[in-house]
Amino acid sequence: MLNRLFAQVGQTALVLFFVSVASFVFLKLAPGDPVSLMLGSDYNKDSYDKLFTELGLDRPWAAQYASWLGDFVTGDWGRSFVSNEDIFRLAVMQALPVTLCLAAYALVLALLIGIPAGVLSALKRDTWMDLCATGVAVFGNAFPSFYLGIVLIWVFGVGLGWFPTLGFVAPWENLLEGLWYLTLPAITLAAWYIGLIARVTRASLLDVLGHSYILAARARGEGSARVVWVHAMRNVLMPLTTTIGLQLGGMLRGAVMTEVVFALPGLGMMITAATLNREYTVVQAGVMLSGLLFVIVNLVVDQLYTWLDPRLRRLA
Amino acid sequence: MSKIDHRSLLAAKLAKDFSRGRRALLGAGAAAGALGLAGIGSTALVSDAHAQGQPVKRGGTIRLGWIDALDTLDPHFTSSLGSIKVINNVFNGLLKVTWDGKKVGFEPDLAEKWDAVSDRVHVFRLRKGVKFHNGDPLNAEAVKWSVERVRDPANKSQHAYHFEDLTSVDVVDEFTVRLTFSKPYAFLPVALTGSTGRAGTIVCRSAIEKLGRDYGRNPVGTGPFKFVSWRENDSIVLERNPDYFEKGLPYLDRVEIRLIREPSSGVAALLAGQVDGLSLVPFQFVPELRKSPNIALYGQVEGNYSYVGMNNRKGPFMDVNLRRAVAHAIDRDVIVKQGYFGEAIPAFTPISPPMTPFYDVNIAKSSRGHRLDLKKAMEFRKKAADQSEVTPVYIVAEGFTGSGGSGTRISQLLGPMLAKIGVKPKVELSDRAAWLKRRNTGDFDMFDEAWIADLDPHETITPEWSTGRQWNFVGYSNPEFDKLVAEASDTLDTKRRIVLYNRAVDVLLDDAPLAMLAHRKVFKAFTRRVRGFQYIPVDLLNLHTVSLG
Amino acid sequence: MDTLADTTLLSLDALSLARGRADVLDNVTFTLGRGQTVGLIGESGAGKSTIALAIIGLLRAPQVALRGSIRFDGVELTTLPESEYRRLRGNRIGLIFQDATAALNPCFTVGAHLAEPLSRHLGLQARERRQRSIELLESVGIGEAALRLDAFPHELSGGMQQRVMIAMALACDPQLLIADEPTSALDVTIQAQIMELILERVRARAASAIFVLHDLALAAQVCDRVVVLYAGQVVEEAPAAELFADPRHPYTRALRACSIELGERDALVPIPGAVPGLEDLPGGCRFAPRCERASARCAQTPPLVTDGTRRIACWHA
Amino acid sequence: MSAPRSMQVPAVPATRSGALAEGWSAVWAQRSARWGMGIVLAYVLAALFAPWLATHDPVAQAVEAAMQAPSTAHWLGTDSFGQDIYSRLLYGARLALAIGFGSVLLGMVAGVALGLIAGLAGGRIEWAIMRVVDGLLAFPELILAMAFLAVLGPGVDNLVYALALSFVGPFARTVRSDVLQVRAQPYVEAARLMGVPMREIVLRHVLLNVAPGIVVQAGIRVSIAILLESGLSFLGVGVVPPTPDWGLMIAEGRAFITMAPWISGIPGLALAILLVALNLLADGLRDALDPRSGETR
Repeated sequence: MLNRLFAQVGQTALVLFFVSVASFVFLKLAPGDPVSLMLGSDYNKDSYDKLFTELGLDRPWAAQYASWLGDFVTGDWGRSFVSNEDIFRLAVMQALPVTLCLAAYALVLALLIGIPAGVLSALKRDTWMDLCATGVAVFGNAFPSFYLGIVLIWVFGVGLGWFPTLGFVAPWENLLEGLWYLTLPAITLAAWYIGLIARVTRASLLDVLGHSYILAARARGEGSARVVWVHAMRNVLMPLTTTIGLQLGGMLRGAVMTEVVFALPGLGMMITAATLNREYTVVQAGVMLSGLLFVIVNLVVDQLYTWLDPRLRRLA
Repeated sequence: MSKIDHRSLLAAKLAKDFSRGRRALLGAGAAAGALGLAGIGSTALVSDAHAQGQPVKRGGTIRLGWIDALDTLDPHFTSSLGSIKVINNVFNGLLKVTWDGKKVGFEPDLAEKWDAVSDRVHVFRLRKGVKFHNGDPLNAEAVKWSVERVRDPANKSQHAYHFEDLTSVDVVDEFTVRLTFSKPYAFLPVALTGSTGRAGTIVCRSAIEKLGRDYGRNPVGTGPFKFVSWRENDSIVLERNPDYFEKGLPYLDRVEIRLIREPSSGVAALLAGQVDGLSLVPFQFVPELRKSPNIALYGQVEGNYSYVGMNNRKGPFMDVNLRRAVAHAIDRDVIVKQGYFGEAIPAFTPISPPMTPFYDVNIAKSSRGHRLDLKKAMEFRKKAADQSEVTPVYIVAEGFTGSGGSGTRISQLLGPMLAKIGVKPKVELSDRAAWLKRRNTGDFDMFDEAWIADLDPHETITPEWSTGRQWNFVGYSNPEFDKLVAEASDTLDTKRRIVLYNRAVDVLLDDAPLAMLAHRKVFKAFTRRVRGFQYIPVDLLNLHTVSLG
Repeated sequence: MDTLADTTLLSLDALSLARGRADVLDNVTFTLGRGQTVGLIGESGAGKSTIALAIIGLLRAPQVALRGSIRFDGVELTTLPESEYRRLRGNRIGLIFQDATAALNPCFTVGAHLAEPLSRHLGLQARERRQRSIELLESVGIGEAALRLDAFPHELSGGMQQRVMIAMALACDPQLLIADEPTSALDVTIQAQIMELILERVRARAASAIFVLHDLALAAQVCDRVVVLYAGQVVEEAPAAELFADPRHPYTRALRACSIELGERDALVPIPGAVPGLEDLPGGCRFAPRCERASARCAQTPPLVTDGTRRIACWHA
Repeated sequence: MSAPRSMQVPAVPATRSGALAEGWSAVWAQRSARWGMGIVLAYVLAALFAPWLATHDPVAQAVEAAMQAPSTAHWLGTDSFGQDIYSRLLYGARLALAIGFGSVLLGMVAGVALGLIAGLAGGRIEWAIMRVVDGLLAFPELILAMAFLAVLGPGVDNLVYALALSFVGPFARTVRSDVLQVRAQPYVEAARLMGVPMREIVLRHVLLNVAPGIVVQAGIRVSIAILLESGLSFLGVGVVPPTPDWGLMIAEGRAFITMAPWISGIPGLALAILLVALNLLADGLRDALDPRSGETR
């Protein structure tokens, strides 16, 4: 057990190492550097060279990477070139919670809407209700999040004035307001998952409902609601968890766009801005963090899956 | 050229500006002449809203959407107007820029009195009792340290060139400081305030020595607002400085600046009432905001010009005739209408309207400068060495026009225009970092950009087009032009300067390392509950007179 | 009539069931007395399981087209509201499925399965439920019952799972137990045990039972009466012993000839052809295409003729 | 409530080998997949015949006709440059489909190759390849594409490479696990014992057997590719204007969302409908070719 854990940790570390090297090389190969950006229209060679040297960007790539790695593993994530902000603070204390809140809220929304929609369309298979629910699911999968976000902002933020259009209020400081502020972004991010979850739920539920144990439950006098929501859904949860788990790591993809559109200072925004600024230290920290999230999510899903499916549990 | 000339020039200028300030307070004609170069009271210019007799509501938090990017809040090292707009609320300079609706003026800010002892020696008497936000006193030492910080080559401030002719900064007494220059320096008021004050802003020594590079993230100044926090990609918060030297100001308790990357989200937030104002409005959104009755737009043609730069060092545009052909093939009315949604005027020369008296209000009727003339363009094109179709590399970066990036609109509009003279640009899009790198290293045939927030012909053409200067990205070199602008910058007589600059501009535009495009308006937008905003056409957003209705 | 109602627990009268274009059941009639066991025999697709599901009310309108009547203990089931029907299922009528592995929800423990009917129909509290569940498991021969309650189905052997199914079906002391091929998914060695167990439990409670089987010999052993079905129709019905000793319908004979246990090895004769598709059934006698004695008369549907204790539907009987 | 499934649902051909032909008819048998296929086909035709269907040059500007609502002259209106949106939409379909299918195809080829090598070679090679693949998967797709584009510079071809790169990981992983599954099948073992060369086994058994899974996977990825492409163009690191591209059109039109909603709305809708159709088609493909996989990939 412990061996397995160590192997897992080792493998994760290796993957993350690979990821950091790749992002470093990418950003170094890309034309442009943070110094040109910092100087902008006030560019002059002297200031440029001075800043370039000061930031250590004149050293050989290998040296730059090595010193970054050395610091990183000892817990010093360095400072942003442009903002001089402590990267650990920026990434872990500031950006990560935003993205996690957004993702969690979006996931809850997606489950709350996606599962009933999927169940409805499975139970009312081939009726207009199925068509509507499938339609919602399919369209949720189809709108680019940046466009959906902008439309939501204009309709529900500007037009109807129901929700704030941008900004982040920490839900751990003020839960209601935090959720209120995050609602439109969460819907934007959730749209894709609503579709996904509805479709998986529908397909899995249809499959599960065909099993004899459902018939058997009804033969014991169980009511339809209980049969569907307890007996069947308990089994639908397994494929659902797998799917969500696989896609959750990719939630950052949607988060990038959502965070840009709604001006949320999350990980996606941080990495996007840093990529455009060629701040390899920030990008590496961000990508490592998202890689780590990816790995953690997978581990959690594995655990969850074992917990959900008794057949995978080992007899003690 | 003489001492007298110099002094009278400055005297006249200051007296006029100051008297206007006074007039607002004391009534017309109050001792304008008597003031002369002598001291100015520490009374503030009163804002329009209050002058109109409306009751001012104190307190409250203003929320502003900041669309333009910020780099650092250290005034001596910032390159971003997005930062400058914040810095101007946290810091003060020796002088400040004002605007009376017609022309730009310079007024003492931290200085209470400014004496030009000679055309090379300037003495500033400081206000007494001014304190930095951390409690440090503002005195002559602080000013000296601050100016030398900019000038010190070791610091490599990108604004050091403003003080390249400064020979010494001396502390006369605790509240008097003397600047000595190696030659007459007509540009001084602009140097101290121009680029909206990057060189002449007074910073806090002890804070910088304590914080080092972090000072840019934790600025300590003397201004109406104290810096509170800056959350990367999220927000900057300022709060009222109760000890601000302009008594009774500022009115607001708190300023919350939301950093917004996506401009359409910023505009939506303004319309939804989520923010009270926007630091900048890209042209695309101006029609939308003009329609809204709840929004007040502030924007006029400012000290700027947009242009197409053409590489003189390599590629097809080494050929002056091809450059001239391009300069005459551009329909600036289309650029204004389509590129800037009508919120600009065609630029014939780099001298923009706020640069009175250098700007020729009748320029359109003259024959000077770049203007659409296809016949002329074709003639130049025929003289060009390369008669086949030319495909210059045109570098562009994404972004809304007027929001930091120059965007891709101009390149799209130029395509069909240049096609008429057999020039088919190959547009290469990249992100801003790569674009800047290519521009700075001359890796392009053409690009478009704008020089913005300029107050004087000197800063709008000299470092940009003189041989070997830092912003001469196209590698333009003409000794005649160099000579003319050098002479102009050492000249104090305005009439003479006008002549010199006109000649310099004519030389420049005939060589056409650039093709003129437009002088653009720069917009700020507020909801109607924001009162007392004083618009200054150098992209400033000063909040000390602002209150919430 | 009263006496009939007293002695008859269940009666199917001219029950027809169609799903879409498929006539799954056609005019099925038989009765089951109290304390009696009846076997339903036939090949796959004959409609045996459908009858079981129809009786327990899991195949009803509008899902399927149902005609005729099902009376259980004097109550007409075909028109019974769903909520009342629900009170019968698992309570007064128990159903044992063919494949216990499939019929047990993999996500629920044995205890959870057993607790369901106990709480739903009997309203027992947690403590009582547990007590009763242990008793039930013990009654079907599962040792260490208390431990097994927390086991998941996949942790049990096939035989054990079937015992759990039986315990569940018997949980509320049903008046009628329907066992749908309860042993066909099990090892031969266990089949007999399970069958024995069911019979023993049924008899112990003086309940009635319907066994759905495909093995005539087995039916003859465990049932009082046997109903032979072919393509959704009853072709022959008789007391078990009589039917086995003297099958009259050609199909029953053929079935008997297939039976391994009692028939001699060389007498094992497969039935030629296959059960017709339910969507295009032949007119007249449905077995005729496979029947060695088929004649011109068989083009007409033979009536189910009562002959003493037996009924048969064949022109040649 | 439903009864046993086998009675309701027409049996799906379960044989995996040679399933492509059967799969096709199975796809066609599903109503929603038919719709999807029909719509995708319509887009493909529109893209192919764009020069004949278009009413205007897609990059012709008309200053006097900027930001006009749909009319008889401009069926879907004009954008802020006075370019005809209908014509741009048609040419944009070309680009979207080319980029969507092109990048998936490229990513598929690379990913399948890596997956096959890893699955067949085993040992250190497999381990090394899979760690690289894990690394690729750990990158958020959009960030990976952005970084890659930063290196190569924007443009349609580079966009295809960048998107393809982000698809290598998923394909490689799927194929490898399929290969491992197939390898464990007795008939592959039998073939190996009979001395059939590995290459032939790969081609005949493995590739044929993993094909349906790959096709299904590819079907799902195409819509993701198009979605990502429009996102990159929106961020300004994708296609170079004035190239008619839906993402660019939406990005440009977002400034006029209340004054001229058609500028961003029409390309947005066109994009959404295409993605819906692609999703329906992909669902159909999955049901037909790979019924057991469910949505769990």
